[in-house]
Amino acid sequence: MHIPDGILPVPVTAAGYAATVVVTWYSVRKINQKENPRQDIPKASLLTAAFFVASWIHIPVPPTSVHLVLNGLLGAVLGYFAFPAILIGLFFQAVMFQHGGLTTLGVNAVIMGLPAIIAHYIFRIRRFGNQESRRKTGIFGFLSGAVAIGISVAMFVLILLTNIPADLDIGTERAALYTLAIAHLPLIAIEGVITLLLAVFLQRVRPRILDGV
Amino acid sequence: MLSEELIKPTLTVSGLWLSYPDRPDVVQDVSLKVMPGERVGLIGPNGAGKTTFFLGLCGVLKPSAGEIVVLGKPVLNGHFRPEVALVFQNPDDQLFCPSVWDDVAFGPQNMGLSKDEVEVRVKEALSVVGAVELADRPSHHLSEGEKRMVSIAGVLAMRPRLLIYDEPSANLDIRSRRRVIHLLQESKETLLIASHDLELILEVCNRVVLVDSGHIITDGDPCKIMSDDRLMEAHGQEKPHSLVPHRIPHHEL
Amino acid sequence: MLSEELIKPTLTVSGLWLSYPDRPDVVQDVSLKVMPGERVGLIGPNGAGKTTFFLGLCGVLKPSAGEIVVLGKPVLNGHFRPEVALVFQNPDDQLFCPSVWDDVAFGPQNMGLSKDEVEVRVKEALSVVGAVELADRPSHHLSEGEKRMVSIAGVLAMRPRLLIYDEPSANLDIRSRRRVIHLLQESKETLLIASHDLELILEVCNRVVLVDSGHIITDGDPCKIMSDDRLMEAHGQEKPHSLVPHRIPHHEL
Amino acid sequence: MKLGIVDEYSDLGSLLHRWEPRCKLIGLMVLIFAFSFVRDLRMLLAMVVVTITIYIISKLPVSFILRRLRYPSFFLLVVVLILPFVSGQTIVMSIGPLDLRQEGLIAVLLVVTRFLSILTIGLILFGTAPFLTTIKAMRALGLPAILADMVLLSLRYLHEIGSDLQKMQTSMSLRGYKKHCFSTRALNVAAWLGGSILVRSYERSEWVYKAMILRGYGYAPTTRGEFQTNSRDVITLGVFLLIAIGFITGDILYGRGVAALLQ
Ligand SMILES: Nc1ncnc2c1ncn2[C@@H]1O[C@H](COP(=O)(O)OP(=O)(O)OP(=O)(O)O)[C@@H](O)[C@H]1O
Ligand SMILES: Nc1ncnc2c1ncn2[C@@H]1O[C@H](COP(=O)(O)OP(=O)(O)OP(=O)(O)O)[C@@H](O)[C@H]1O
Ligand SMILES: [Mg+2]
Ligand SMILES: [Mg+2]
Repeated sequence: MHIPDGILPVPVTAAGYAATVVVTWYSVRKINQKENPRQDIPKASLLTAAFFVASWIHIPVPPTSVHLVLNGLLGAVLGYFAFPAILIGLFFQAVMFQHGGLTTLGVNAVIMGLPAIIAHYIFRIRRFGNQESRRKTGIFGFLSGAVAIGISVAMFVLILLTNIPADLDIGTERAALYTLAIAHLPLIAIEGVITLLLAVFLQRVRPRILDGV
Repeated sequence: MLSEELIKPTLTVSGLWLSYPDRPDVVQDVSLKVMPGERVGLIGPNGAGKTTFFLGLCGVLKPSAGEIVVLGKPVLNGHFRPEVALVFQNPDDQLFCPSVWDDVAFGPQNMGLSKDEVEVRVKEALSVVGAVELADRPSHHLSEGEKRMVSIAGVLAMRPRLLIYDEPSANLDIRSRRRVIHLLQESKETLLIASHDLELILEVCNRVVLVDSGHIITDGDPCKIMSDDRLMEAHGQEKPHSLVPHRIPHHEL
Repeated sequence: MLSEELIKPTLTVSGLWLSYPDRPDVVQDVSLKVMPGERVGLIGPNGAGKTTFFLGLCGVLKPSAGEIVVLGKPVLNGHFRPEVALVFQNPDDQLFCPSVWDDVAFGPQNMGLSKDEVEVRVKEALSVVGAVELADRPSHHLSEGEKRMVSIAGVLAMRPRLLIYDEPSANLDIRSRRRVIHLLQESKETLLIASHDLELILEVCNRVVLVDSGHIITDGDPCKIMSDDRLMEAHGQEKPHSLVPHRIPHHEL
Repeated sequence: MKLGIVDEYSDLGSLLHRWEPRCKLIGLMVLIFAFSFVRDLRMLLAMVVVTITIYIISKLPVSFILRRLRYPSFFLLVVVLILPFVSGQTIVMSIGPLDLRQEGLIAVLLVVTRFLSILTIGLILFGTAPFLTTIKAMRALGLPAILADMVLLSLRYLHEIGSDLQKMQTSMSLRGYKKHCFSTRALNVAAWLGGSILVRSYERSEWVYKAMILRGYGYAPTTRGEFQTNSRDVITLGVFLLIAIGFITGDILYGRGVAALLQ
């Protein structure tokens, strides 16, 4: 779900970079405001790498298999580090696997990163009210996973279709939009369920990770 | 004479070559025959190819040449053979379930056993390694020694006939190491053990294979091979302390 | 008499208590004095608190009570003291830079040394551990033994006066272990070494401290402590093989 | 799952290899963006010529780029197969129920050529210096220290964590786990596996942090003058900037034609 080089016009990629710079700058500023900003860097870096690696896990969905995206959980766990983490992950993807692209790095970071930040806030809701139960972790885990990937898919499809360097007639465009959106529904469901299961697993095994960085 | 012909080898390896995509010929033309009940120790320096050889035996790595036969049936690349089991050097690589019970049940469940049968096997395996009371704990919370025991239980639960251990005493304290040695001494399966802990090999194995740079250098009686100073030193080994004065009549020297 | 009063201890620990948030009193009321040039071995079962003690000594863990003084200055939590250095059990945790040169240079650079001085120190440290030719390699491509050597170099480059080793021979093959032992025997710094490898302690240390459950059980001559069967077994240790017949006149028994 | 290493040919010593990394980063990134600006077919041709010329100068072997085209070419295939049939009005040819359209064909040509050229320049950028050096150049150009540290640390542990995952998957398949069937168990196992990776990395990060502060992490300013530019570096940069400006102005001058065609 990364937009490659060569498709998007310069204004869009430039806007993507601008948005990325602003959000990254804001994240870095927030991190620097912490009492000891360096303390969380190793944690955030290794979790960045771990999320990157975890996205290599494939889930069989006959006839093919899907790989995990996990930007919802990443946002939930990494907080202000989430956007830089996604930016770094996408940079590695582009440079090492030629997946995504260098000009579209900004756009892709927005597509994956903004939903991660939203997921962070969704996941924090579980803390309100009485105590933190496994069920609540599960529910908000599912929500943050599904919502994050849902928004990412929507942004991806919209940006791609409105910027293809050729005009499509409205009918084709709408049909393509619906087809792509529906094709992604199972992915959204699976991401939600996996995020739920992962959140419950982490709560049982190492709850500190869920407390955020 | 008769019995020897009747008993089939547990493992027959002939002319095995193994490579990694970016590193050819890590194991070169290895042939080995292991009879039922034998306990074979594999010794050799870092990078000799012991772990690679084991991965080949289990069918994880595809041989570039050669054949592996376990209990009369050839091992095919990518095919799961519950009668061959490998205990990894790092127990963390084997433990990923939320509880010890799940971890030990993982193998039997994949074999398609019934729920009751799985339960029987898990209990049995945990009691063999003395970890019954850990069943409900998350594997990630265990001490190093407990992790080792649980990872062994996870493999025993599949009731393998050929058990392969990669560095069973790595990272253990002296008490846990002693427990592993007892377990190995008591086990009835055919064993293949790679270790840099030569004292462990000496206590457990009745045969030793010395490997270096992917070749079998020698194969035979543990005491005899390990007390051959020249041979051991040439391949980065040291005569184990217990061999120096105990078994060799040093009083006459 | 005079000299003993003049020489200040390298390390003085008095009444040290250490805890983790979720596990109180892992180290309980430990006091220890180490004189310059001493080589102290710390032995004890898994979970005895050796690593925790070391982390406390370096100022990584905040003591709940007690004081640590290194070279006359108290160790404060969170303050950088290049004269105290810790070599971690797992070299992968310590080699956090992408290349060997960067890793060894990391400490000296943070000490604010000039570029030339950093270069001198890196070269020197790498040559002490015999790893000069590795300088340009990425850290993750090293063998286990090379990783250990480079992680030691990273610490030596800060020219520490008190060097603390946690399990220096863990996961090494026999050849690399021998190399580490030589390095330790030759080093001029004051040493603190925790290890389950009692033969290594015996070869390197001139003093042994036995710990269990966060307490110091005994402290003294390595041969004497390690050959005390009752004491050793009570704390999960075993008399090292080399002690059994070599150093104790077993011929008379 | 082998990590794609891009800097395997970083020691060939071509003009581009010797170019000071900061200048190279600026020069090639500007060129990449100029490429993505191109809409005119004549400029497209110039772009191909420039790309090939730079690739030849870089001395990188052809196999280097061919190996890396396998993965992204799946996307290219989709574009090539769909766009000509759905986009535009001018029908060039009819194949059964499908109409091949001129605008779609031009769009495909545009997308594919830009894609390949940008990919190639990107590979040259990251393939002609050790990856580490390129990251250091980014830091010298103002990448925030937090980000630079994160890139270096996650890069370092990507390999370790990747091999953790690989070993865990091997141990699973040795205990008979087949990942070909979809079930709740498959979801559970995937979550456990992912969770274990996260837990192991988290625990390792605590050790790494301790190791870092013990060697003075954060005690000294880290940016030092590592790179030195000479006049040749600056001249090369100037040449690349001129080429980039050339593409942009060229496209603005000529590009109307195609833009009108696409309206
Ligand atoms: N996945 C891999 N890809 C490429 N080369 C590998 C891989 N795994 C191991 N090697 C190389 O193969 C050789 C044999 O490695 P192997 O792990 O089998 O040795 P070993 O005898 O088990 O060593 P040790 O005692 O350290 O466990 C080594 O040179 C190693 O670098
Ligand atoms: N980060 C931590 N949080 C909570 N408890 C911990 C932590 N690290 C260690 N412990 C606990 O503290 C105790 C002492 O651990 P420590 O690692 O110091 O022992 P050790 O003597 O070094 O053991 P080993 O020989 O296995 O290295 C153990 O019971 C361990 O479970
Ligand atoms: Mg091995
Ligand atoms: Mg320890």
